[in-house]
Amino acid sequence: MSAGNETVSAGQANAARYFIYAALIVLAVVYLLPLYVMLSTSLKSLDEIRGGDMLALPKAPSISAWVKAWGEACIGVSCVGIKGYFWNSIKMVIPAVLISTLLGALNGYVLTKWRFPGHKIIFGMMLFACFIPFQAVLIPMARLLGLMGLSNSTTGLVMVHVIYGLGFTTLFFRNYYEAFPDELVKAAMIDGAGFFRIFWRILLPTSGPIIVVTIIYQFTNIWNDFLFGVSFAGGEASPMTVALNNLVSSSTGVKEYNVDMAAAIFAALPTLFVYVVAGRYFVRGLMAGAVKG
Amino acid sequence: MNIRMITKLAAGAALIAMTAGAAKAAEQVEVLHWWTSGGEAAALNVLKENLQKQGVAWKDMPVAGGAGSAAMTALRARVTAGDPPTAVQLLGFDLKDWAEMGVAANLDDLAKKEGWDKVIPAALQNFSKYDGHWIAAPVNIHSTNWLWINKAALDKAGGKAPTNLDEFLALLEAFKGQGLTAIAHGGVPWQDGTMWEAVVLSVGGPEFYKKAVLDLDPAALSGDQMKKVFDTMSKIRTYFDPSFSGREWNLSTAMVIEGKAGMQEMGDWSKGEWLRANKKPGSDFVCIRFPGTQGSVLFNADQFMMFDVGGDAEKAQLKMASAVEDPAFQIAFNTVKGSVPARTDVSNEKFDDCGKKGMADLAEASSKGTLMGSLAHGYAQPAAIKEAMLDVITQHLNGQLTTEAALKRLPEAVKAAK
Amino acid sequence: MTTIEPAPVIAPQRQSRGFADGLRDALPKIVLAPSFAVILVFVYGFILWTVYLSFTTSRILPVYKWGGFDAYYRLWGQPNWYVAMQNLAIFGVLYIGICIAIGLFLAILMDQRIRAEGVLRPIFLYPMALSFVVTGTAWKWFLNPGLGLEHTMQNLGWTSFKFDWLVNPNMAIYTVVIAGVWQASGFVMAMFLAGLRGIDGEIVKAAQIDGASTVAIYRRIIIPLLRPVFLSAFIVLAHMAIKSYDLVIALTGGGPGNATELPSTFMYSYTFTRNQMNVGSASAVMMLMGITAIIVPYLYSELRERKQ
Amino acid sequence: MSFLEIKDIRKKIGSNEILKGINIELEKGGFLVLVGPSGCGKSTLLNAIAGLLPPSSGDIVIDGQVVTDLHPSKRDIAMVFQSYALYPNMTVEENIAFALEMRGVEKAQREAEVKKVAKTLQIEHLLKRRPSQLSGGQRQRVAMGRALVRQPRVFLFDEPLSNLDAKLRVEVRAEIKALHQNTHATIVYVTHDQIEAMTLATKIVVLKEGQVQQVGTPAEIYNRPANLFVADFMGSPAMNMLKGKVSGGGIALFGNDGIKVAMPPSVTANLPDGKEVILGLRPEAITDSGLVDPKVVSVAQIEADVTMVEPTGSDTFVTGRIDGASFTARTRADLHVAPGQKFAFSFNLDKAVVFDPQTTQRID
Repeated sequence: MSAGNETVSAGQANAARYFIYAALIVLAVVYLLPLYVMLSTSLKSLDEIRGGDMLALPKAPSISAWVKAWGEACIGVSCVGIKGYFWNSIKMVIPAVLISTLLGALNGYVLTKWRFPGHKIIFGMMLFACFIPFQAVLIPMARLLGLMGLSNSTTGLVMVHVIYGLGFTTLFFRNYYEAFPDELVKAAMIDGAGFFRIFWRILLPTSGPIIVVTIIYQFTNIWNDFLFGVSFAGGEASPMTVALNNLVSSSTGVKEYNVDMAAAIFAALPTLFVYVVAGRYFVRGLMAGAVKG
Repeated sequence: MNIRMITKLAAGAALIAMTAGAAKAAEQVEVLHWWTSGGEAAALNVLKENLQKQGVAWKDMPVAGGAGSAAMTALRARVTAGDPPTAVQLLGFDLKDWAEMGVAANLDDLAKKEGWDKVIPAALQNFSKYDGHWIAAPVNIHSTNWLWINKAALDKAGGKAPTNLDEFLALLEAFKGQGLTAIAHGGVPWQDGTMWEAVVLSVGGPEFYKKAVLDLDPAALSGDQMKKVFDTMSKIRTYFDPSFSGREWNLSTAMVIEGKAGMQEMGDWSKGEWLRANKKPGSDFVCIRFPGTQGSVLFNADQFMMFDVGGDAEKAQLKMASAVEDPAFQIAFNTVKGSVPARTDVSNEKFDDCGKKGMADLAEASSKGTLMGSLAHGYAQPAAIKEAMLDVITQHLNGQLTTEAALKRLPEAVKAAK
Repeated sequence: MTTIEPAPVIAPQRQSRGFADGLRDALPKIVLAPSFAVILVFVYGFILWTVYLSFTTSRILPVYKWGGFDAYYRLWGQPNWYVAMQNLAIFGVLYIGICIAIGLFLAILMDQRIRAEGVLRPIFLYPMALSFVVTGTAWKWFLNPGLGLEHTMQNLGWTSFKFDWLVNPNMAIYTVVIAGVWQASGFVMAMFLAGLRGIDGEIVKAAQIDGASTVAIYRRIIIPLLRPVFLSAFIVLAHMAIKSYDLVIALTGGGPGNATELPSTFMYSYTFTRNQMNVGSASAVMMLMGITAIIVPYLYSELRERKQ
Repeated sequence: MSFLEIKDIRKKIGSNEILKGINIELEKGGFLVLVGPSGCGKSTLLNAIAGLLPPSSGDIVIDGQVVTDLHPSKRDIAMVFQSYALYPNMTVEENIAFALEMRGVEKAQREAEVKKVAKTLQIEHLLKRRPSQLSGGQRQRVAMGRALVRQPRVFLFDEPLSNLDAKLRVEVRAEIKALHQNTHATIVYVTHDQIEAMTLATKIVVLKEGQVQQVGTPAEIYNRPANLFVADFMGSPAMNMLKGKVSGGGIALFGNDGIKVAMPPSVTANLPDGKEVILGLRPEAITDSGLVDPKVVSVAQIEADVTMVEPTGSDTFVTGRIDGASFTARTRADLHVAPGQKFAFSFNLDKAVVFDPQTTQRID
């Protein structure tokens, strides 16, 4: 809804609008500052960074830091930039997001349309899983991954992300399907569709908004994860965040801030892209159920 | 995107993920370390190439951040999983702690063959051996009680390097008079600790350091000498610039290099920054032991602890251990890193003046028994006690604790962490 | 959970009629079972394991030697732990409060038929997309008195401008709040925006006809209607506050001194760098108890409500 | 033999018994309407027939086959839902063809069947649209098409007209009626609207609180309601319920000193004098004298105060009052009467039914 202003005089209304726009623009600038600092720093030379003002525009913008971050910077003993780790992250994030989303959708489907005694307790327990601090599970997780032969592998990492994403994805889909008319499921049953057919043909195709929310949420979390990445997939299989950390927080040596910033922006690009492109659907998807909590 | 396509993608992606893991080469070493920056990584690359010449592949597992704290998390995960890396960069008491868990390899045969017992300082052997058996190959020896002074600023202040605390404080005042940040410092617990231990050594000498820091004598930890240490720290604190908190050490070094600050108390790794800025020891900067600590060395050595990997991997592991102790590598690595070789039988001709001084100091301290482990870097106390002491030191330096409270808190914290 | 189960949408048949029918009836449970089993093991199993570990003498790695309540005595004997708890209280209250206030304010502004909504929305949302591994450095610069805002303002001629919270032990926790709010308030805005868009326009029209001013409409009608969103936002923010780790590490590393230590950083450092795994586990148990105290009543009321 | 038999169906949810032993039979080609107020269990019963909600006990028999334990898809039934339950992600064509597709019908044949049904329902031009692009009436037709295309043994309708506006409701109602007459399909239809029940059914079942109140043809239900509940529920405006006492072959209405009306002997023959009864009289049986059928035997002329006049166009409903008791009369539209006047009403007592106020049952 939108508040109208029929009761307010035109002059007052205009003043209010100016205030709204002014407030929004000021806040937008504040929100953008860190990104601006990263971007402008990545385009500056090291000398300019050391001597100059953080907020000043680059005097002679250069993308050399970007080139270096992508293909030349040293992460450990190999100096091939972060591009390889970028693909590592992609390889990890895509299966992890898709699998956890699909499982969440199925769980939500069962928990709303095929209820059985105790479904609430099960849902409650799955929801509580969202809140476990990840630092507390590292060691036992490592042990189990070792027993399964998945230690230090992308597969293991994917599994970890799927497990700890399940609570959230189940929550999202359950709330969404709660509002989905039961009659449609009944109709499909009478039409002769079984459990999976109803899911594939009726529910999933109408789950667009919540799929978008879930994918954005999962993608962001998994892409940005550092703790699991550093613990369960070291070395060449490292995800982007681990490589970025290796680059920016090396304990000794000259700090190439422009390269660090460029690498950081590379690391942020996919999630930024997802938010900018899908932001509209995000709000819509939240409307469609997730907000109900 | 239709649903079938998503399923196919998911299946495909899962498949890729499956195949992406595993696949170990015949002879390889997997090395967990936090030397990720240019200079260090280049130094390590020498080792990698040496091993490759012997047909041993190098699987790199760098984990930077927090002076190895992220690396320690990764290590725990790997060891818990029953899949430890071949070799791990470790410091001080962490070596003992890990060896205690029964996960260390035994390097005795190699050490005997190559005579490590004779060439590696005894104080260091304490950490490279567990229960009388070699478990680690030391790479280098850093020492932490150094002071790095900008030569131009020093000349302006009279040109004489300080040799005791009073001269040091006078020099601070002089630098302040020049409009400089008198001493560049980064407010991070380990840096605070590095300065603190140098002050302890300076105030009380090696005996006091041993008593207070190594033996944790409660009387020493709260006595008059310790009061002087904390008072001195408070005094030095007044010469910091306002934005010291959380600053990386190399940024502080840069301040000294650029002449914005007068000096820096830091380990010998900071020399690398000077060299990379094309500055010469003696003409552009002065390296001295922290005033009042000449003759003693607080050391911090990087070691590759070898984990019990068993079977074929062991052969590659021994090759690596041997390559680490190769004098040529020791020279190549340490000239870049700023440290001195872990072996005492290495020629010093490739080293610069500061390096030569470091090697001489080390030999002297080693023979006099004043080569002692650095607290801030885990060579004096196990992690729990070290961190507990750093808590007190850093809180005091940041004004959260008064000197009196710090003196009371220090022995308590030590006791609680034991 | 004591109330009656509602009528299931589609309940299993009365009796099983052969394998195929039986399989079909059990299918939903079979589909749910792996997820639930995984949660049982990897969440609840691990919680039990952590609880057990807190009663052992574990230091560098888990050992299973009984240590009684030693770890808890150590934990509650740590000044650091009190600092961490106090900081969490300050951080939690401010972070949740300010995020909700700014999020609601932004959402209300954005809901006034703003022309550039498509541009503004991602600007407010994007911080949520970025990890502090990425933005930490920028924030550190920005807040650093020698490099950031203070420096810039002084360069611009406002020489008396002072903003040294980052390095001031008494104020550093507030810089963590600032960065945290920056990250999460856009997300809260999105939640409120969704809530606002879901409100029946007729209610607002009715209020206008009743002569309510815009402010009154928001204060008396719309904001009360958003109650469920407040609750959701509170839960999301509370769990982020308790889990906040990257934020502190990237910004202050827990310093200056230990001025910005939080339970999450405390737990991590005791478990992984201070080799006191039992104390770390004990702190994890405390955190879990705190989370339980917040979440379980919420879950309970939420799930009960739907029963009608 | 009956085509559809509902045998002693009970349904308990928790401690709450929703259906308390329902027995109904329906012949092939019959149109059964389940009617009753909300919460009477009619939808639960329909769901039980569909197999969507298994009964706690009892059996459902279709064409001699016990289907109680069969999956809904195997009962060969089709259902039209109140909300139509059209799959929002499919076009009209796909919606109608979905059940055939699930049953493995060839694509070509599917298309032919869909065309045929679309033609019958005159929705051929809508086949490529999605449900969200249709009006309420169009959706309703599609929902029926989806049921029709299957040619099932039994059609189930769950309040299919309740989401339509008044005019459309009448139209679609007529279409359903025509459809039934043309196809001779067996239909079970749930509604709370008694007009739908009257117009459509060959057999009406009135339900209340999980129990059958009366089963019968629309005429039986309307003219000879089994009890006060049925009498009150069926018909609009509702049947007038006038308290009275048996008195010498007639009934004294409107209190002790009220008016005594003569009744057909069949009605009061077996009742003792002084017995309290309730006299049920439909509004159309109370009218102005000009409208009384000359063949009627028992007529009473009663003067009453007019309290309200409601013209509907075709008729005018007049509310009269005597001694505190009100009744509604259905009179000619051109009758000139205004509130406050006195008016002489003709009570057609041939149409009267008598109920026992204690048992609420009709007295024959």
